[in-house]
Amino acid sequence: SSQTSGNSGASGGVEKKETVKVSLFSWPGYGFWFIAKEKNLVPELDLDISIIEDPYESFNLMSSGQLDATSSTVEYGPIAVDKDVPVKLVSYTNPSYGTDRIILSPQIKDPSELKGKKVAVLEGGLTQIYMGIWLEENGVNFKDVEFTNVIMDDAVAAMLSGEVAAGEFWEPFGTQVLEGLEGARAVTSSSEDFWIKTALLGDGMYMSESLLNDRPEAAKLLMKAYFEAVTFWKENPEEGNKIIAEGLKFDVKDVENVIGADGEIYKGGIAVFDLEEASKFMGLAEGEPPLGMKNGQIRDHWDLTSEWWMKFGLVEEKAEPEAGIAFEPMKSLLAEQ
Amino acid sequence: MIQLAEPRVLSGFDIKKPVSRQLQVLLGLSSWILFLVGWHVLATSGQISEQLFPPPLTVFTALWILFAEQDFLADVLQSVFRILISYGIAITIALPLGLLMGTFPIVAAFFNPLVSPFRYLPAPSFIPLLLMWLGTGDEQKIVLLVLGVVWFLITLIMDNTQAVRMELVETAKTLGASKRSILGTVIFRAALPNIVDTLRQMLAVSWTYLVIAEIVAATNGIGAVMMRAKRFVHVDEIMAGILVIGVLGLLFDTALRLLHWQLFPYLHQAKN
Amino acid sequence: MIQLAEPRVLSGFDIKKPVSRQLQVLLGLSSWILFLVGWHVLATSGQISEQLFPPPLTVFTALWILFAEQDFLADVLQSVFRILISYGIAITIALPLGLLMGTFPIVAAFFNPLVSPFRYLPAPSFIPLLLMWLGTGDEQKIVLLVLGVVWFLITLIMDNTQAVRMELVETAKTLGASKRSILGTVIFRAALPNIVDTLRQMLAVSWTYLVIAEIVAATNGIGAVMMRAKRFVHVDEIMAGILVIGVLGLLFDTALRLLHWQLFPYLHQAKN
Amino acid sequence: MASPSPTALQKPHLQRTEPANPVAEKLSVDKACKIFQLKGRKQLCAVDSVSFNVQQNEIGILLGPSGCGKSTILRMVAGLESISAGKILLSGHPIAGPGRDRGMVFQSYTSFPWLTVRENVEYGLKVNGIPRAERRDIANHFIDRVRLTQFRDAYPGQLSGGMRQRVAIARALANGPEILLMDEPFGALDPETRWQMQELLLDIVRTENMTVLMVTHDVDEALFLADKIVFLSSHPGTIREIIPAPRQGEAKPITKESMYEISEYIDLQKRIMHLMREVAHDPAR
Amino acid sequence: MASPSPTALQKPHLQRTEPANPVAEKLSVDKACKIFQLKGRKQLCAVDSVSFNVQQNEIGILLGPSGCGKSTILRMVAGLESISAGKILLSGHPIAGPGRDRGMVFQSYTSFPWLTVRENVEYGLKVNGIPRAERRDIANHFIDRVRLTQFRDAYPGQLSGGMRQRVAIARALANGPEILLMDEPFGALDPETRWQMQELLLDIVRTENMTVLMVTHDVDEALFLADKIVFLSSHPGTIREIIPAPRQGEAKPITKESMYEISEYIDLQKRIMHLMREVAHDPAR
Ligand SMILES: Nc1ncnc2c1ncn2[C@@H]1O[C@H](COP(=O)(O)OP(=O)(O)OP(=O)(O)O)[C@@H](O)[C@H]1O
Ligand SMILES: Nc1ncnc2c1ncn2[C@@H]1O[C@H](COP(=O)(O)OP(=O)(O)OP(=O)(O)O)[C@@H](O)[C@H]1O
Ligand SMILES: [Mg+2]
Ligand SMILES: [Mg+2]
Repeated sequence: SSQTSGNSGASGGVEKKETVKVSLFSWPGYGFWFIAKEKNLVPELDLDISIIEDPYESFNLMSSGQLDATSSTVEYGPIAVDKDVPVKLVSYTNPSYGTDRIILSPQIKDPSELKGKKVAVLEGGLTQIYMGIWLEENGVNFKDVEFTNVIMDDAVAAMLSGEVAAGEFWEPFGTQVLEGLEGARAVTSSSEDFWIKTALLGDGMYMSESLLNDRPEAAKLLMKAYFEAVTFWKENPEEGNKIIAEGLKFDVKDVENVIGADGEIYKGGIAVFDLEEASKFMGLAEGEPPLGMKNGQIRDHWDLTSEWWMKFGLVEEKAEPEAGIAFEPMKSLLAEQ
Repeated sequence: MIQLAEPRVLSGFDIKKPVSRQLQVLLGLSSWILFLVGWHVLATSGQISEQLFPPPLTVFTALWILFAEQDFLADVLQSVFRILISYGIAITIALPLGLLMGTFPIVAAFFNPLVSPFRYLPAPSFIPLLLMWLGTGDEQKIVLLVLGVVWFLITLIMDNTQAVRMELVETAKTLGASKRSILGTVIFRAALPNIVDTLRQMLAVSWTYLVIAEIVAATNGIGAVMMRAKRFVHVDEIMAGILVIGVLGLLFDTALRLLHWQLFPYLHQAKN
Repeated sequence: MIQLAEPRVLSGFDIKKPVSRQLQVLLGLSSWILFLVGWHVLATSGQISEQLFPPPLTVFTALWILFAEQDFLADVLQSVFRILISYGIAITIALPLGLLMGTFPIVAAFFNPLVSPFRYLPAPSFIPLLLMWLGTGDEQKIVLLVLGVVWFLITLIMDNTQAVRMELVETAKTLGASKRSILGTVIFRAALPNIVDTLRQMLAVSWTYLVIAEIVAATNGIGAVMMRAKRFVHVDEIMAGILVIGVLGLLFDTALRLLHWQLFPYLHQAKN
Repeated sequence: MASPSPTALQKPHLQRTEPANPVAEKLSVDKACKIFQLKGRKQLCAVDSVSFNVQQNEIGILLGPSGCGKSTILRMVAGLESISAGKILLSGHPIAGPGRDRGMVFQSYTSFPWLTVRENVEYGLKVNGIPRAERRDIANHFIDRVRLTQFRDAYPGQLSGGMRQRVAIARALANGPEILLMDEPFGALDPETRWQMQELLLDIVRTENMTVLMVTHDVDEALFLADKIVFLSSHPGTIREIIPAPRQGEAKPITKESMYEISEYIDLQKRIMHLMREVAHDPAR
Repeated sequence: MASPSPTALQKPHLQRTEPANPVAEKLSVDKACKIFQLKGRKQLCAVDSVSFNVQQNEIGILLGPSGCGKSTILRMVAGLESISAGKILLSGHPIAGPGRDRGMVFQSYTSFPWLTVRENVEYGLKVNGIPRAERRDIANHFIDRVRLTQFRDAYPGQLSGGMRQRVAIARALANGPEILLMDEPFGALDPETRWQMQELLLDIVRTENMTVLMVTHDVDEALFLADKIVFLSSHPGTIREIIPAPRQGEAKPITKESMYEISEYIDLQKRIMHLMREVAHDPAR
């Protein structure tokens, strides 16, 4: 393996870049990797980006050494610990601020009618917890509905076919369902206070243990690349959105629907954290993160998701956050600043 | 009086020289043993992680646990059920159509330009459409399995029917049989052994589509179990699933071969 | 002197009665027209949402836009490249092995017990394994495509080789040809036309696996485009993709048929 | 496909009614022509104005070089091929499609492999609605006649070539045809079997009072079986000569060896061989 | 598979060297037996202690009922089948596998369909390393001999059955064998073609000084071609009688018709037909 980490700024000659393999599923919130690559924000790294729609596929590839990092929703840490998957969460990257909605099919007038019906969720995904909590809040035990395990692509199809009665969708898929299925309606959104407070709905960055342990310098640089891209985007939102749209082969409009057009926190979409905000959420810097979240809230988040995974039977016993979260890359990145 | 002497020592590598039953069994066994040993050695060499490439014993153990503890049998039966239903539907469509197309060139001239290119439409690419049209339930999976084989079945049954010797038809004509009667008592009967063979061979295609059908939104079935195993990198269980499908495929193949013997004793009798 | 009179009016529905060229074209066209009209009527009837089941014209428009504006050609070429490379690899493995197995029963006795059941292993279920072993690049896709056909190719090429008439081999023997020379100048040459036919037929199987191969972690290729279209419920683009694969399949089929004519003129010449 | 002529269907099995307008000939082929439409609007005149007839209880033989239209003539009589011009009458009635009044035996084995010998012989009776018991009796009779009694329940695949042709003959006869049409029925058999079959056929034809029109390539066979040899030449198929056999009916030799004791047969053999040389148009074949 | 015997390879093409130990017989079959191993440890004695010989320039014919082992004997001589007991000598040398000193013509068409007539005839010469120019000359010679000059560049698929067998004969002869082995070479041809082929063969064999061992079923053919008829009976295959032909060598009739002018042939025909009746063991066939 070619480990030539860290000798950035070397003069003149052609540099040997270190390859890091990153994946994401096609969603604008993860598109910052394309900016980092396009703008060569960390010249020491050669980013090899692939789009893999099923996050579990990515976690598998990370454990088999075919992939180093991935962006995904932020609930996988406890599962990785419990199932012995060598993947760790390294940062919370953004909360959802309206992009995630629960949508009911036209026939369903009241949540209680969902009993015995099929509901589309990704098993072991954030949507399952979202749906579970929402159901409980509306007086329906999650055990009374039938979860159908689909990834987001198939969830749209399943909803349109009229075969499932409800599902959780993020943009632009939520809009597609609402447009494609007359009479369907969104009953809750992640921008509601209830959800923002928990910070449950959000995304994160995961790295494989082999990257973390064997190439710590590359891990740090990779995180740097991501947050540099966020910075670039905040300064050049129009260009940044264009790069993301091209990378994902999305419409720019669809990108703007998720991350906004001005580089600011976008209600109805997500609140993209820069390094400073993320480090506060992770409890590695002083001060409070935005939207009324509290410093170090990642630990509460860990507890909440662990609890629900135990309810769903996906996790047998609760682990400590340190078992599933690697703070080192962010720490060393902060130390460098 | 007769001396038994083979003057030439024949090398085993003689063109078309038949191999004795014993040697055949021996070679077959040794190839399997070599394969399993090679697999084991490679898997336990430490080159590749055992989690990613488990040795055969681990796979067999996983298989055992699946059956013993995880009610895998129910999934297997569910998959078999889907295969049987879908294949039954495919036959119901393909048999009459193929027979008529093979018998009456005018029918073939109408349907063949449509059916023949349909063989090239990749069934898996219908998954998204089927999901949208039929949802995530059994219908979607069964229709996919039907789509995967039915065009091939129609074309092949047509071929089988066309291959019926004209003399048999003409004989029946001169014996005073009507067109309808010839279709049933001669053409169908004459093509049947080859049709059953076709059905046997195409069943293998159905099995390969099973996994694709059960990957999406599957809650049960062999494919679903394999997908679940995949989520948590249980390569041993994935391999166990592959193994089960392979064995089932072979079992069905053997069953249809036996059926062939049963249905067509006249093809398997020695001259006297 | 000779009167041309057909005393019996023959119904079109006569067993094996050949159909004239014109009628054949006419029927073929009308079946397609009926199909397209039926599709259009169903799609525009308002029963099903046009987004979920677009009429043919919408699909053709989507196809046009894909090519004109979204550089679909590059994806198509990428897919064709994957098919050709993988098929080339599959042939490189299957041809020598199949030939040897068909020629020397002792070789078949060794390999067949292994190869024959492998046909039943569903290639799609290898996707997770291949992803883990080979990553998300082209290797994984190409190996999947190879796995999808190679076992069938080996078995079928073996069958083709076994079907070579023993008399041809024996003739060559009595003419003093060596075993190696017989393998090359007689067995291979005699089996070749059927082998090319086998290759043509199995290429269709490769095309059906293409979509599966390109579903996962694909950034380009027809399958990847269809997966993207699925995400945005662009059923018209999915159908356009299916259409393109169908047409490509037919084109390759035709190309291989022409190659057959080119390579084996002696099979296509009339008696004089 | 036309159904059997009404006469054929109405008549009780095996009892021959005399033809509507009694004529001397059982079969009369009158200036029959056959023109095949080939690809590209071309035409091939395979049979050109052929006339001959076969009397009741007679064995007529069509002999001639390959491609002279023997099979085509037979197929026109069987109703399997339309008649382009001229007419063919059976017992005075024109031919309209295949029917059970004309039984046919092909050179290739046409016994249905999925039926036993008995079922094969019963086939024609069954599709014509003869009741089970009656058809069993008739089938048994003809199976006995072709000496396959012990193979009644065997499948054709278990039988030798000669035995299969005997099944085909029994099947054709069981159906009670007015004439038996045979297209090189023994062409695929080896000589010993062939002789036996010829002798068997002669015997059956005599005792069952059958009329036969048979195609053959084999001079010996023609000599031995024929009451009348219709010799054709080719391109297009026309009649070269119609040769009556030296002895007919009961006077014919009943074994092949005894035929060669009779000098007229040896003379006729030479004559036919000369004829065949003459009509063999293509010296490079 | 054994390579051709050294003698066969060394000798210059078409020039026959005399055998190492000069013997009267070109081919001598001495108490040859063939036992086939059947399934389930059973054995079948197909040929039992058969002895006969064929002289230089002689045409020996193996005649007998189906299954009497004719093909098996021929295949043992060709080296395609091992000899279970006894011995077979060609020019005094024992047979060891197939070789170019024995050319073989099968009943089924064995011309390679992917090669033109000329390439077919050159095949044996090519695999034996004869240079291009020489092999072209030799091939042309034999193509002319079998009268296929104008079809040199045609593929076998375009030829009639008779022409294909002529290709097979030319190919066997071009290789310069010491003996030509033929297994019912004309069995699939129609009678006219068959006669022409027989006459052609007789002519070629005479002018090329060829020795022939041929299997046939056809009494006529045997009579016409044979210098010596080896008559076999079956189960197991043993020699029933070895019959010299009435006339041999140059004295033989050269057309089939002329043969029937000679009364000895007609007598012999009757005798062989009687023999065939006798050995036809199975009356139910
Ligand atoms: N269905 C057909 N279409 C076109 N031509 C045909 C057809 N059937 C026969 N012919 C042609 O008609 C001619 C006579 O054929 P037919 O089969 O009657 O000859 P035959 O005397 O039976 O020959 P053989 O002795 O070889 O059986 C031949 O030239 C043949 O090619
Ligand atoms: N490879 C074989 N294995 C077993 N038995 C065989 C084999 N070849 C021939 N026989 C048997 O040996 C006997 C003689 O066969 P052979 O083919 O030599 O007869 P034949 O005289 O050529 O017959 P035909 O005239 O039918 O060609 C037959 O009983 C046959 O079944
Ligand atoms: Mg004919
Ligand atoms: Mg033989």
